Amino acid sequence: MNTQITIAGVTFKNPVMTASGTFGSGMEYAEFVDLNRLGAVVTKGVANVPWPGNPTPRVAEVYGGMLNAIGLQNPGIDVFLERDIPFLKQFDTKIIVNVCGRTVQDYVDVVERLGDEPAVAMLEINVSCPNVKEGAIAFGQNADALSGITREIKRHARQPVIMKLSPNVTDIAKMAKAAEEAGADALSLINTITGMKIDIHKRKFALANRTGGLSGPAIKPIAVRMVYQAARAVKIPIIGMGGIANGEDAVEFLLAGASAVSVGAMNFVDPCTTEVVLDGIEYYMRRHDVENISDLIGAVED
Amino acid sequence: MNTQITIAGVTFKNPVMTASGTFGSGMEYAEFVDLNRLGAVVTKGVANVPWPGNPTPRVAEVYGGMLNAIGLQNPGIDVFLERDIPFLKQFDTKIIVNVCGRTVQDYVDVVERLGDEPAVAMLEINVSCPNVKEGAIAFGQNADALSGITREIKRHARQPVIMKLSPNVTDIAKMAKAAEEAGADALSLINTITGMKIDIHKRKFALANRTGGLSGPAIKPIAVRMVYQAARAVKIPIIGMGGIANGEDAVEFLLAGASAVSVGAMNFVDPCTTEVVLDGIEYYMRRHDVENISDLIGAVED
Amino acid sequence: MKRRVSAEVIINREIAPAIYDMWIQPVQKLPEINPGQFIGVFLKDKSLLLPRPLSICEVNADRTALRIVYRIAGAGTHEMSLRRPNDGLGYVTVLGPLGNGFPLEKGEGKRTLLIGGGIGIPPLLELAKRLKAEKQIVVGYQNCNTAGFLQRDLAQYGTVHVATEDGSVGTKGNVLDAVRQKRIEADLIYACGPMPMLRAVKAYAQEKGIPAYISLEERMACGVGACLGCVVKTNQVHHHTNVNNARICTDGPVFEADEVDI
Amino acid sequence: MKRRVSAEVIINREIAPAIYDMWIQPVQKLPEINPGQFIGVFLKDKSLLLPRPLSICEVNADRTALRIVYRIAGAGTHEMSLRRPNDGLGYVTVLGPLGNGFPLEKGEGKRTLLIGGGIGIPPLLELAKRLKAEKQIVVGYQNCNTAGFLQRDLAQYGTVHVATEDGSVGTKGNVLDAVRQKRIEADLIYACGPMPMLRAVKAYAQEKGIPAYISLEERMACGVGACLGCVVKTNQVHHHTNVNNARICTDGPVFEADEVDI
Repeated sequence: MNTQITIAGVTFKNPVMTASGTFGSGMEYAEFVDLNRLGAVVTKGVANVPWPGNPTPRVAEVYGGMLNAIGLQNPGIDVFLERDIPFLKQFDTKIIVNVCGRTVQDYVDVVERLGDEPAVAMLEINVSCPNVKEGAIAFGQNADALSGITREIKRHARQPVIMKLSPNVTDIAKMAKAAEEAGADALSLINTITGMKIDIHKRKFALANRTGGLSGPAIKPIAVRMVYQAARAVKIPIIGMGGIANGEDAVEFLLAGASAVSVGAMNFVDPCTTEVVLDGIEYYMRRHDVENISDLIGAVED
Repeated sequence: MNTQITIAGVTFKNPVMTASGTFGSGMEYAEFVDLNRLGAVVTKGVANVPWPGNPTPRVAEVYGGMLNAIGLQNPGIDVFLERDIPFLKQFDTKIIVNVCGRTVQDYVDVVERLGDEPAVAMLEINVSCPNVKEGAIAFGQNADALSGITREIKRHARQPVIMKLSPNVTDIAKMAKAAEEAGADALSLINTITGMKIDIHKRKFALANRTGGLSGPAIKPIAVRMVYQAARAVKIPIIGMGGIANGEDAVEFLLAGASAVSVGAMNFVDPCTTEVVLDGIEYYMRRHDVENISDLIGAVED
Repeated sequence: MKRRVSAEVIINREIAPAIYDMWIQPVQKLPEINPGQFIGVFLKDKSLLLPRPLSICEVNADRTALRIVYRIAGAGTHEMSLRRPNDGLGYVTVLGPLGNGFPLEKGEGKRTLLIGGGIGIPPLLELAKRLKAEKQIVVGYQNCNTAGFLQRDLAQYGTVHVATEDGSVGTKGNVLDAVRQKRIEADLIYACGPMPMLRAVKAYAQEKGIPAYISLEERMACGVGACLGCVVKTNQVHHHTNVNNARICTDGPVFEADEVDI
Repeated sequence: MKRRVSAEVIINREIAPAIYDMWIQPVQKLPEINPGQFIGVFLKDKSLLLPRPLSICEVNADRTALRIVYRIAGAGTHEMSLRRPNDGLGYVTVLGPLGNGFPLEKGEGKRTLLIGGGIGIPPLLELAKRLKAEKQIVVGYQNCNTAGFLQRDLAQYGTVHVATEDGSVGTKGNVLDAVRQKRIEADLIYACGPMPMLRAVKAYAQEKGIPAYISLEERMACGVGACLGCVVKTNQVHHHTNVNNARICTDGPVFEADEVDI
């Protein structure tokens, strides 16, 4: 049974990854999960300087999922390179670094710093965080802006570039094509969907930021649909995510056209979810006699 | 305690309505719910001629909700006027007719036929059904198209017009403004969000239509956010919907800026949900000493 | 007003691999029930909101309890299989009876043939119990693992013939192979089972020039005829829908085979 | 590897209006637990996915069972309150112990003051049990309805003083009114309770020039320090986050009052 997949020339032992922002840099989950079993660890977004993030409350529970408005709190690229990368290097897994910024130059600065770090296999560019005012999602909701920042980043990146797309758009296929044409090596989707919760007894917003990003099983059908539409629109590989809780969910994304999958909010529900997902994929492959996992990618039919 | 609300000059005894397509024309639910208690019955979408709808399977269950791709099956305006309107007239509730079509002329034909029926209090124009090829959502995902069809319908409508908006857009506020500027008397949102489910064992789409509209509690945070954004962008009243299951959910939509609420998919989970919602709103008003329900509309604070 | 009711689980046991036999006692006495009607069963699992449509297998004499025989087909029926009498999970919420059921009067005094395939067998029990007619009952099973469930129950009300795909029990083949092999003659057929079986039954009835009443299945949402989720193509424009579609949940689940395009 | 574990519910009873006392027995022996640590409790209700962070009230001698005293604050804790030993709902899934807890060594041999407000009282019990020091324990309640829960338990380990907002029991007013009225002198404070109380405790400790260790609450998601959902502003750049933020779930929930900006 072969669970290997290759994205933009990078080979992963299996398609199970972690969704940026839900797994830190792996440290917190290393006591629950054998990181060596994961296809890749996708880190929490890192910026050129430390970001304090949003005021609290930053998270709220909703039906079948959660809202978050962390605001990309991160220690900045210096500490990240000194502490997080050496930690992750100890494990036999691929490292994908999620990059965030407010201006194109912010992104480029981080991308260039990471270019000197051979342990970093790929870069994931976060142009879809709904919780920060400038930058981020502004680039992710307009095809021209997306293609502009993608070109600029590709001009400076030494590693293959994954553009992480926002689901808060009218036409995900159009955004996917824009990123592909601008040179993106791969796409990841979906980021969270902008949502809101109100405490009806206090008559206040549940989040200090008013709105937050919705994640969890509640959004899975939207994510599967968008992965399917994006996969039919572009030739570059797609990393699918959105409410994945087990192997069956992961296989659904693969069948829809994803080459790999990321586990996000469900890490908070069971810290062992990434391994549960991997075990479930392998069980499915055995049960259905699937020799190569690549045979599942985009294999859904009418 | 006053639960009356007024939308575009039409007064409703309370803000509880039924989401189009989830309540037929009330006949099927009349044995479960006292229709006289409802603020309004919003009918299943009706076209100028009968529509057979999509092939089956048309529905699929997903986490905290469901997908549907009925395809606006309806008996056509003739049968609707002969059978459904006379049935609804027996009850002391307002009648809002949902109108669908493939071309602008289709919509206009139905709108004109309904103009001769004084029992119809308002028209709701469905420009956001994700499950029919032509028309419908095409008008709902482009601001110019939305404003065009809104103007044309307003030119022929004798009753106040509610434009039902699609959540499958980048900027709901922009769409809301487009409809308002084109003369819409009110807005209703959200319609369903396009989603997909795949049967991983058969490797087939769960719906014959491949994609379907996601509804149920899973989408509530997205709906509340869009109602909030739309309410801040326009002055016309908004009818909010999306996963409402009880009075607390309804109050959340009112606080976000909705003047009324519709119960949709949850009618399928408990056929008495509309009355449960009304009872819950009244309980909340008693508990929090709310004299006029209008005091709740848009009353959320930081 | 009708509403969902809570029902206590009296019995819930596995009678064949993944096939469960459940008796439930609703908090209020049941209305008149026609064989072939179904109930919607709601689950505690809040990720699974829609009712599970399950055909009524049997009703006790004083209409205080009913029996459903179901197969574990997914997370919902799996949850049902875990219910135990007298514990925190010892009750279910149900809606019904729903749908129309088999037309008993059509078969009264005639030579009737009741055909059931797999998990389509259960509704035949209440039908056989209530039908005043000569009854030949043919039931089909996949193989010896499932073969036999409800067979003894049915034998109280008519002559039972068995067919299994693997020939391990009764006639080798499907239910119609058994009908032909046993040379069963009938004036009318009632059937419930998988779609391929129902298509074969429809063809057989046409060949014999006799009426067949078949119970159909489809993905359902509301179960009361409002959502138009579960429709079947009809040969005539249907009086309610005004198109060539009938609602399986309310216009059915039982249809005369000639009415529907399956 | 650590993981979530299933725990059997041994006792779950209401000890004051909407306040429950639950003893659970995890399938495996508990690791060393520090007073002030908490566990994440997962629910069966699939609409409520995140763990409920609940402070550990007490651990039995052989570390096979632990006690949590919680208030019904929403649907999740309501579900917990329905758990009954020996039925289908008789167990919970938990993760923990989580967080750091109160620094026992700081208070050893000193005159310590333990302050608890409302549902912040429970973690003081294990603290009082394990702390080798002179202990004055001040607990505050809303009114006579809730007044007294855990009071007798605490009395085994120190002198307990009570304050109630309505004066129905003990000192009329808040916990600090009681401290002042009783002229309690201390070298160090441990406190857990609502934010206004903790702010007052911090101010009081500064006024007296003594250290205070306070246990904070915030909306949490992961509970293990990964999501950065539950942070508190810190006066210094925090070593881990590299910004003026500390994670309550892992860097806390107990902080020295002077470290945090509350």
